Amino acid sequence: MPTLTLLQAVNDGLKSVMRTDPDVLVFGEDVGLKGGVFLATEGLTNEFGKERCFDTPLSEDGIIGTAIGMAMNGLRPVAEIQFQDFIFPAFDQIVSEAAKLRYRSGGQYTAPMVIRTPYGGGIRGGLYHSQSGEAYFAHTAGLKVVIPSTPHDAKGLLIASIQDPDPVLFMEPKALYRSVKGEVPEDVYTVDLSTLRRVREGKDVTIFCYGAMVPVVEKAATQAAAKGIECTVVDLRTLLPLDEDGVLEAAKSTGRVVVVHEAPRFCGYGAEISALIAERCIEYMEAPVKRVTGFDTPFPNTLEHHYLPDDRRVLDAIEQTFEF
Amino acid sequence: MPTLTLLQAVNDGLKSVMRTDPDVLVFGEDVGLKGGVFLATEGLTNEFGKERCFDTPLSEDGIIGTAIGMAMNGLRPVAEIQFQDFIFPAFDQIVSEAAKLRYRSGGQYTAPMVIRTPYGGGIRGGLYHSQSGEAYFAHTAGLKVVIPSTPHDAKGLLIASIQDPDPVLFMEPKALYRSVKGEVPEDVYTVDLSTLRRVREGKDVTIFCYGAMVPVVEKAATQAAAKGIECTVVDLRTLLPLDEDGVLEAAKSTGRVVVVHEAPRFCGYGAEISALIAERCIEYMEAPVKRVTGFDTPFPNTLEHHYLPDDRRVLDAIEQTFEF
Amino acid sequence: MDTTELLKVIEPDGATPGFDTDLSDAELVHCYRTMLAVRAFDDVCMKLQRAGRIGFSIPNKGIEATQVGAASAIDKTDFLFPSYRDFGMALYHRVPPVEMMHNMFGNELDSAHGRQMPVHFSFVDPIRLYSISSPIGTHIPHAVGAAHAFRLKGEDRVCLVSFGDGGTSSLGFHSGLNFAGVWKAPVVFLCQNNGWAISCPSEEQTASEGYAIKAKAYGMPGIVVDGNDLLAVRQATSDAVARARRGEGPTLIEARTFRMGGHSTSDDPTRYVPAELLEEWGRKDPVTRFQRYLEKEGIWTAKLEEQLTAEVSAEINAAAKVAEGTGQPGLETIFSDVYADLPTHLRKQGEFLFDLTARRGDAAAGDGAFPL
Amino acid sequence: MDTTELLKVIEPDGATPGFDTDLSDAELVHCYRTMLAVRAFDDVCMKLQRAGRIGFSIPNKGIEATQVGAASAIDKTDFLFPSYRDFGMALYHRVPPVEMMHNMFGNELDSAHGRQMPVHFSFVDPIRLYSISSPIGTHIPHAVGAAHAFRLKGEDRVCLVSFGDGGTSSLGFHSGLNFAGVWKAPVVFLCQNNGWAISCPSEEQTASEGYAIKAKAYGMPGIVVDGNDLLAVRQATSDAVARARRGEGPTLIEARTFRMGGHSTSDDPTRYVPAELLEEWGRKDPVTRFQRYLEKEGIWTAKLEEQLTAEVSAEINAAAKVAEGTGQPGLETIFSDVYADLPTHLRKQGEFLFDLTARRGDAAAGDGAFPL
Ligand SMILES: Cc1ncc(C[n+]2csc(CCOP(=O)(O)OP(=O)(O)O)c2C)c(N)n1
Ligand SMILES: Cc1ncc(C[n+]2csc(CCOP(=O)(O)OP(=O)(O)O)c2C)c(N)n1
Ligand SMILES: [Mg+2]
Ligand SMILES: [Mg+2]
Repeated sequence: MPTLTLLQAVNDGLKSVMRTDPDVLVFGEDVGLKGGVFLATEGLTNEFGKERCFDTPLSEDGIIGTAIGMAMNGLRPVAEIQFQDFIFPAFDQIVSEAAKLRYRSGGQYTAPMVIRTPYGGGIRGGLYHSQSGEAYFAHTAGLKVVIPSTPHDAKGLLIASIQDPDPVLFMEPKALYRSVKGEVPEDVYTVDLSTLRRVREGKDVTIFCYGAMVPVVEKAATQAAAKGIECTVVDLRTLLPLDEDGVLEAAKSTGRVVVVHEAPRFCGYGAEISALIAERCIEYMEAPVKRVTGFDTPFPNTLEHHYLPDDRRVLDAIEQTFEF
Repeated sequence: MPTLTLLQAVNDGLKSVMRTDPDVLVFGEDVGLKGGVFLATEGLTNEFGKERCFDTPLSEDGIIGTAIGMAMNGLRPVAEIQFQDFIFPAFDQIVSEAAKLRYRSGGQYTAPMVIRTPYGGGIRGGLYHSQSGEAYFAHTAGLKVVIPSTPHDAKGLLIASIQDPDPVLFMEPKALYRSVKGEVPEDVYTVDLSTLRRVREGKDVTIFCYGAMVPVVEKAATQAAAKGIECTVVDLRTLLPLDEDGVLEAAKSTGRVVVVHEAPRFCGYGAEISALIAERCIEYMEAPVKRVTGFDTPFPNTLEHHYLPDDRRVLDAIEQTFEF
Repeated sequence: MDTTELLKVIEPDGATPGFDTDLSDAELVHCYRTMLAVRAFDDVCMKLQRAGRIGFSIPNKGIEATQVGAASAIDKTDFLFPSYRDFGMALYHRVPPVEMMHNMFGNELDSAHGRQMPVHFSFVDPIRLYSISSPIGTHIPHAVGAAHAFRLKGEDRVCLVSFGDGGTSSLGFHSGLNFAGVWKAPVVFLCQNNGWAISCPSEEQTASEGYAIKAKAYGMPGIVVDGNDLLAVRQATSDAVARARRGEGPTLIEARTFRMGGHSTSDDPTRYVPAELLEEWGRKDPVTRFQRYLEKEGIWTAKLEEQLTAEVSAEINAAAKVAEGTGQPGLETIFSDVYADLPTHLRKQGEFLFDLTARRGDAAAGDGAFPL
Repeated sequence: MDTTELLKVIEPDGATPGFDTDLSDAELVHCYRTMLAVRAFDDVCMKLQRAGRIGFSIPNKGIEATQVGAASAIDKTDFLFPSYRDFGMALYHRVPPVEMMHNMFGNELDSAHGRQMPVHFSFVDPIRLYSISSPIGTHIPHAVGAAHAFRLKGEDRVCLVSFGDGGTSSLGFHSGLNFAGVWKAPVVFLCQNNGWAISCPSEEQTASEGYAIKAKAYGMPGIVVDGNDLLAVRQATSDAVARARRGEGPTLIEARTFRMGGHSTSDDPTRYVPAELLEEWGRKDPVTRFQRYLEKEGIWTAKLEEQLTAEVSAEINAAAKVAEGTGQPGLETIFSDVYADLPTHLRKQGEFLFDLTARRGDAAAGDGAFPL
């Protein structure tokens, strides 16, 4: 099995599925000859031609709007939004249209499509090349929201998303594009949506995280272990629909919970995890449910390393939760 | 003091402040001669002329985008979005621009403006004339989010919002426009943003709510009282920045909490209230923190009375929380 | 053909000098009958709304020729993306009025299970008529994507997408037309310029000289046509459809017409529509104009009129009766169709609601077991 | 004036037959010096980026005449809304290069406190140069709103807003130009058609015949000008500014030019830019063209060149040195300017971070007390 970076796994996932399904096509800004600004779509136009991988005018509204039209006519569009920060011009198309089409037409029209987009900090991108907008989308019924954190999951979840009958927002942690490597099967395979990945088992504290925060949490958990605190680490990987039972089970198993994400805290995705616990298994909790998150500010540039949760911040929270 | 409906209070708030501050102007679709589809801006064009209250082309992006430009040049624009459901074409302008302008320019440019918009169900409006999108905006640092539930607050909070140095999303519960009445002072007055309103005091269960859910919760609290359960009812009225200390205090005072809103539950605003409690005062909780909300679906039409939380659903939650 | 001159075929007196239609007499009668049906459907809905039996409707009066003329230019295998003010498009393609009425009542036979407001139709049969959305203009790029898919899949089909003068200010208009131009997508854009976007007149909507000229921004032809002249609208649309089928790309058609009623049943147009304008356009009534044409052609007779009027009125009244007598959607329709499969959290929410209504003794709860 | 013919003033050899400039010799030299400064600023930033001393820059080579020509047509009391590729607009209006360098390094003297990426300037003095945003096109309606505010407040000021060919596909372009047309706002739209939106060539951006023609969709004049001809750009912009001041409304100017470098320091244009095109446009270099003109006018001398080059190079190198030597923003800048006043939850988050960094012994923490 080849060892690939997360970025290569995405590229490989696209190629594998395009080879087997002629209805899959990829488009967005600069995805063609240039291969995307991160090179996630490198080689696609060469291999599959301009009809199956092509550039579009500079309009996210147009990219998503036309993808919906293609999706309802038998194609399987994979639309790229160059940075998640630039998805907002398409917010109406995603939230009002793609997410609600099946419902409002009683299933007569549907939008099986994938929106791929790199998200998150770590590249000194400042306000508009660093954001993590998952909470905006996870509040939207009709949409699925998927975030991988390993090369294996990136390919398997991406293919599952493309084959899914509903619209999927597939957010790629750009900080991990080249920094994580792993074995990735060569063939077409899927990782089921709405399943958790238990990254590490431990009896003391449960940590929920996803995307670029997973390696940060793993590092903190290792440090905690050295101090005698054993953590269960859960990679949520599908944020909507969430495997709620899996979350509750993991929370109950330790009675102590930390939730980690890099997006701002207030009304962030972590709030839902905390709320689920407060609603469905508060009687198991032996400590406050802590959140380690980005601050409730826009994303800064020079000081991004202070803004982003790091292993130290996570470790602090683990210790406080353990000692409570 | 005259007795006004909430709708009249909004209209009166606009007129009062326009009379005293020549920089305040109102625009949006159909706000001029027609007076707005709900008549919130009735009479403004007549009294203040077409330069201070005018219709715009059909583009929410344009309405908010130009409002930002006016706001940074000494005007105090009050932009109307006809239904909150139609705010999404302007999502980019609100989230990327209005909310982040002060930050990204180090305070050199600011956008003191108000976006007024009717929200919520209860008028048989189906998917696109019923939504409650507060969670999308409350996750956005730099923005303020205000929702009144009484005529007095509607006028006072609206004027405070217009005078505020930062952009404010002012969501008006359309279900209450004509159904609630109350005394409203004639002059210009303000109700401070980021303050709660304690609607009712009780030692047993604390209920957090806002907007159109306030009268529903009040009704349920009255029924609960008849059954011997005394509720504290808190109208949050400013969702962002929230008076967190006030929330925690009210939660601690009873140790039992129910959160109510009509928006979908998953990643809804209620999750943040639950999360705050789970993080900051879980040790005071004697019962799970329950949420009574809309379902995680688009908003239906014929069956909206089943979708919307009513006093019965709230009462159920109060009883379960009390009896836990 | 690319003109800012108004395309017109039928003279006020019904004459069509130098024009020969490709429609058979039966087809011409179907067009006329459809316009009468629109008017009847409109009237019935207005009355139902005034009586509080449905919640809402959208008047179509004055626009019938645009709707029917344009719809007549596309085939059943094509794809229609109408606006909410397009009763005639569905009726022309023989969507049974009762299906439309099910939507007006939001009952259990409504194809959208009563989830949408009235006039938000969705059909796949007898023609693909796209699920109507309230947000203005969002369907325009959908039509472009669908048309592009036809091309990529080698299917000989086109899309006709209709929107209002106000719709041209929307984001979907800009991105849709721009993408269509670049892709040379087989799509026809029909801008129904009916003078108003609710209360906003055209001169406050845009400073451009009409709407057809906006085509220039996207490298496609823009055509202006008399929207109250069924044959002219049909001609312009047929030409554009033919162009699209030939692979030559999209066309923007502006049909100039006038909304003779309020924006909707919630609107009071006397607040903003000048009475003179209403009078002026009243004299240009599209149904009368086409009737005069049919008369000149020897097709129209008083007897035909009587027969058609009786037919459509009976059909539509019957449709309303059936729809009104049909039950409400089941509670499970709140939760179905959010996704293809029901996720756990929605199953739980559904079970909760079934339980609650059962405890309340609410009839709508069914037999107490959540069926999804 | 409304033309799709290319406005040109300076011939390749520097001649300007039949044209008389209103600029004094000193002003002409200032224009030339600004172009040299842009080039020097560009070069220094490229080197700093390659050396890993700044994170990012945007090459301006090839576009200097458009930037400077347009900027020269507005007054200090007006309001500039540039794109990220507009170094020349700031430099022309005498923004000190060191202020720009503070932004390139994101240091504590950066007007945005190091919150933005490099090239996202914001100034209020010596000219209002609007805070640059990364999302494309969003600033266009801001400029329109600002211009409308000038009119409503009776101020004799105009806005100049600049964006790329790709920017014309954005939502802000559509809504901004449409509102400006209806309001007759005193604003000038400058589309810098430099051939590319990152790797997307113009023919895949839109099917329209160039960009100026898009003005027709909004009822305003559209002008095409040779973007490598400083005097032509200045002329077109001056005319448009004069029109705006007279209350006659907005103008769209398309300046045809060419991006002679990559999109940014992260881009490798050899993947997609044909070498022939680069060569062709290299021969049309805007700085050389203006230099020939100045020479013909008897203003340019080799000595002047030497002096100006030395001046700008010294100034910009010194600026870089000062900026690099300036400290990082304080931790409190993460939390300030989110709102006018610091809300409680942000105060708590700030205190948390100060406490954390203090415990870590991180120098950036200051004296340990959160100062806001
Ligand atoms: C994005 C959006 N904004 C506002 C509305 C409210 N609204 C409904 S119809 C309408 C006017 C539409 O005018 P036009 O496009 O001319 O169509 P017409 O009703 O005249 O057929 C408006 C503003 C909406 N539905 N969607
Ligand atoms: C809304 C949005 N989408 C995508 C991007 C990424 N992006 C940055 S610059 C650019 C191309 C802009 O091209 P153009 O407008 O021609 O300006 P130029 O860079 O050529 O000056 C793109 C796609 C963005 N910044 N904003
Ligand atoms: Mg209209
Ligand atoms: Mg460009």
